[in-house]
Amino acid sequence: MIRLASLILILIGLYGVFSTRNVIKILVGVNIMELGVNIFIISIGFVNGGLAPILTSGSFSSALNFVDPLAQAIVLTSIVIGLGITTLGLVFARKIHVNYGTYDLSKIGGGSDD
Amino acid sequence: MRKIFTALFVVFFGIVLLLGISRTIPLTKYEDKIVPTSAGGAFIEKKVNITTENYKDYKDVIFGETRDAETGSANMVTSVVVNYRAFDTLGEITVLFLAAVGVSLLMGGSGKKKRLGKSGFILKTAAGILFPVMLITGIYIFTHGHLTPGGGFPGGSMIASSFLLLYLADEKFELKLKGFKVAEGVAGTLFIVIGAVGLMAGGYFLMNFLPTGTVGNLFSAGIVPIIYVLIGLKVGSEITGVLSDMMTVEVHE
Amino acid sequence: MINPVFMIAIPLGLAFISLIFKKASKWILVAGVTINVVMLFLLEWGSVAMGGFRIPYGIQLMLSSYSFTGLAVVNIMFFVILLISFDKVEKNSVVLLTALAGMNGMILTMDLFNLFVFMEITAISAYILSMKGKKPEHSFNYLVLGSIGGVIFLLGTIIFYAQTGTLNMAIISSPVQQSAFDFSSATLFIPFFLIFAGMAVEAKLIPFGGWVKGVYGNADRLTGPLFSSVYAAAILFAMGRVFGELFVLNETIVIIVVITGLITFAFGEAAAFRQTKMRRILLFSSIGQSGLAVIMLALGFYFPAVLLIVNNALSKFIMFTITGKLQESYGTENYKELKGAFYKNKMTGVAFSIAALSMAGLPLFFGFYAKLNVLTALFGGGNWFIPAVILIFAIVEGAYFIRLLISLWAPGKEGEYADAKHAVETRKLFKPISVAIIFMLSLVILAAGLFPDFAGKTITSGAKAPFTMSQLKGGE
Amino acid sequence: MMELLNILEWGVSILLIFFALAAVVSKKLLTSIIFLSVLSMAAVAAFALLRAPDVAVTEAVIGSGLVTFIFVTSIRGLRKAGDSI
Repeated sequence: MIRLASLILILIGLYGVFSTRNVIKILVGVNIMELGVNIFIISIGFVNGGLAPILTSGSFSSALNFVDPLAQAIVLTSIVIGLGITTLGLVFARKIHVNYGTYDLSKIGGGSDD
Repeated sequence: MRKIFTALFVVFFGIVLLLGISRTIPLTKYEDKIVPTSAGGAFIEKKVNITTENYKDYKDVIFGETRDAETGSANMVTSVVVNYRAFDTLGEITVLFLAAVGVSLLMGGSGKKKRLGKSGFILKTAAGILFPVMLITGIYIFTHGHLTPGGGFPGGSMIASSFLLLYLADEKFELKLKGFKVAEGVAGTLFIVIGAVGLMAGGYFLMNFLPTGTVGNLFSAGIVPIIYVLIGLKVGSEITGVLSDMMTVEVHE
Repeated sequence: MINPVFMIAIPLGLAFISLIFKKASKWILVAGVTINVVMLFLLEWGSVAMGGFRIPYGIQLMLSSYSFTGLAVVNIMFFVILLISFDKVEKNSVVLLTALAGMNGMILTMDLFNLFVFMEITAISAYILSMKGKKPEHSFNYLVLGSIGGVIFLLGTIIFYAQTGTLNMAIISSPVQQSAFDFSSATLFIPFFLIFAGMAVEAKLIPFGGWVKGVYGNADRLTGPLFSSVYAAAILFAMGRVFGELFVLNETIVIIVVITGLITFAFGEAAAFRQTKMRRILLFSSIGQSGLAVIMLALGFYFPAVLLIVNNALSKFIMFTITGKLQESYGTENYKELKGAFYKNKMTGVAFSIAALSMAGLPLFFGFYAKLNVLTALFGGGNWFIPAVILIFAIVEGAYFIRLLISLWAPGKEGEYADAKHAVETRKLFKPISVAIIFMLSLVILAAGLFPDFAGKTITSGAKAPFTMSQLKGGE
Repeated sequence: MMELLNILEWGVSILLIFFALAAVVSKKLLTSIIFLSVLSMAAVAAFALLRAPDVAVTEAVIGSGLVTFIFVTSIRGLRKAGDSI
């Protein structure tokens, strides 16, 4: 069920990115998308009745059912990459605000001449 | 208008995506057992086959049939992050590094600077108590990354948060960012140096060339805890730098 | 013999070090790029396993003749760009070093998730560099599209992982996996499409590359050549590897890629024809070339694709550099206002002309050889529609480049552009040493066009199809 | 046991979708950011439910802590410039 929800989360994020011209809300949308993908990856690694992939002295006897550690490792990486992108995006947003006095891309008027 | 078009597009894309994915991956239920042919599955199988046989004798748990190349980390996620896919992790800290460099490049423009935030008495007192607690928690998290959940990234972020607290509590507080930059640079360089040493010692970049010790001990798993501590330091100093850059605004009239 | 991982590790390490020695960071940059160029010729070929784990576990890098060509283009062009536009580096030396590491990683890696990480590194460095154009809204646009591309790419990657249990491209497409799982079915193209869409954002294909106009249109003398020759080459080489390893498994995705490429090529060349600003012309031409190269890669014609990428990298470097300088010197990039600009700068003009004529595909130039190979390969494939469309728009491409050249060489009519701002000044554009370097590179294009057999042989060895699983080497 | 897990899964899934929609739809920026933070907390619950303690810890510290802070600083810092948020 969470797997389906995570895919819907990606779609909501996509809607959030393209439905608005406010830079902060666009970044919120991107964050939701990233979160959705992260949950999806974890749900791919999950198995019914799985154990957290950490060896403790108790886990040896029934050890055959760990969840996939690789998926979790990938998500760790992806979370940190998301943090980097969000930070940089917010700095760009701030620069936009300093230059034009607004967060709204539609009020900038294209910026380029066509 | 824009919203309606976007909604239509997203619904269309969503139907295609969900239908397409559901043909190969069930959307509402999970597998009963991990696919043994997968990289993660084979990894577990290998670990478990050995551990179930001799789980009382920790010394034989070297995770796999190879020499000391395998990690001896109790936390399998850490094994994957810091050893099997350490190269990805190198890339990952580079992403964060790049973001930090970008932030300081772009925010460090000319013009008058102003610090954000106002502090009250409660915050000041709380910061005095919380700062050492958070700092030590952060350090604990990344030094025990191969044993317990956590590791370099949350640990480093925790350290950064503790410094953030100091920032919030005291308007005059200024960090010597130069020191953080040096720590960041040294930690990153050491990561690569460890990789190169592995190449010289064992013929493979980022090879686990140290003895892997006993699973569950603090001093085990070879280079894994060393790298995680380096990552913790690097992430901590990077995020501290980013936060302190973000806390200042250019004042423009 | 040097392990290819150092092509990535040395620039990264130097980037970390230059954080400590901030004063020397520019020189560290020069040192790093120089070391990389030297190291390029001492590399150990074959596959390298990270960490020494057996095949399904670790990450593999692969240096084959194909990836070597990619590395050579990226590193040498990076070096040359740095030589000429060193004054434009400003504070970005750390970013440039990491960008170089990221691009080398993209070309070398065999692992889908590792490719994602290196693509993000490369992309983030590009976001930061694009801020040199002082237009944050364009950089923001690029960042958002790029990160959505990354998310989509990751989604596709993970679907492959769920099905095959590995992230290694060669193993995914190995016969064992294919017998266990039938990728060829038309309904199962979703993961292929997601991966393609994610990469297409960086490769500026229509409709995924909405960021290009703003970013390239405001690029300066450093970022313009960097984006259009080095970054473009890196992403195309990485795409070629993914296509060769994975996309051969599914016919539907090949058709989709070819259609996207055709639309991109047609749109790019048609849009370039309508522009008067030089950077716009070049950027739309870049989009078109990218589309053409993607078509060839998707259809499996690696040799012509590599020729196209190399020709594009060399020519676009020369043209973007000179355009950037013209813009700096005259304050305009409208070629109608730059009439006769080359009249006083003959060497620069000759170099620009060689590059433009090569892009236009005139006989005797390298571009002609590339396009000839493209068309023979396609006609040889028995298809008539695709090469016909390509031929038509290749003629359009030739037309606007020649029009541009005529305008830049012919002195303006008496009094027409006599106002001081646009008058052709007497001062030279570049320092003599820069002119010499640019001129040398244009001679390379000329020589490669005059002796296509030699150039062909050098590149043929670099354009063999990708690898099979048996070529992978893991640890013991 | 299995039943409880199922109910929890349903609950977390609905929360995820609800908070995501709220973050996207809400008009005020600050509300949107707060909903993003809460969504991140729901994701932490999802990670914990799916037996990923490492990821849950990381997401809690980075996703719902740092990211929210950076967002809020960004919009708070510029409010003085006279923009309606």
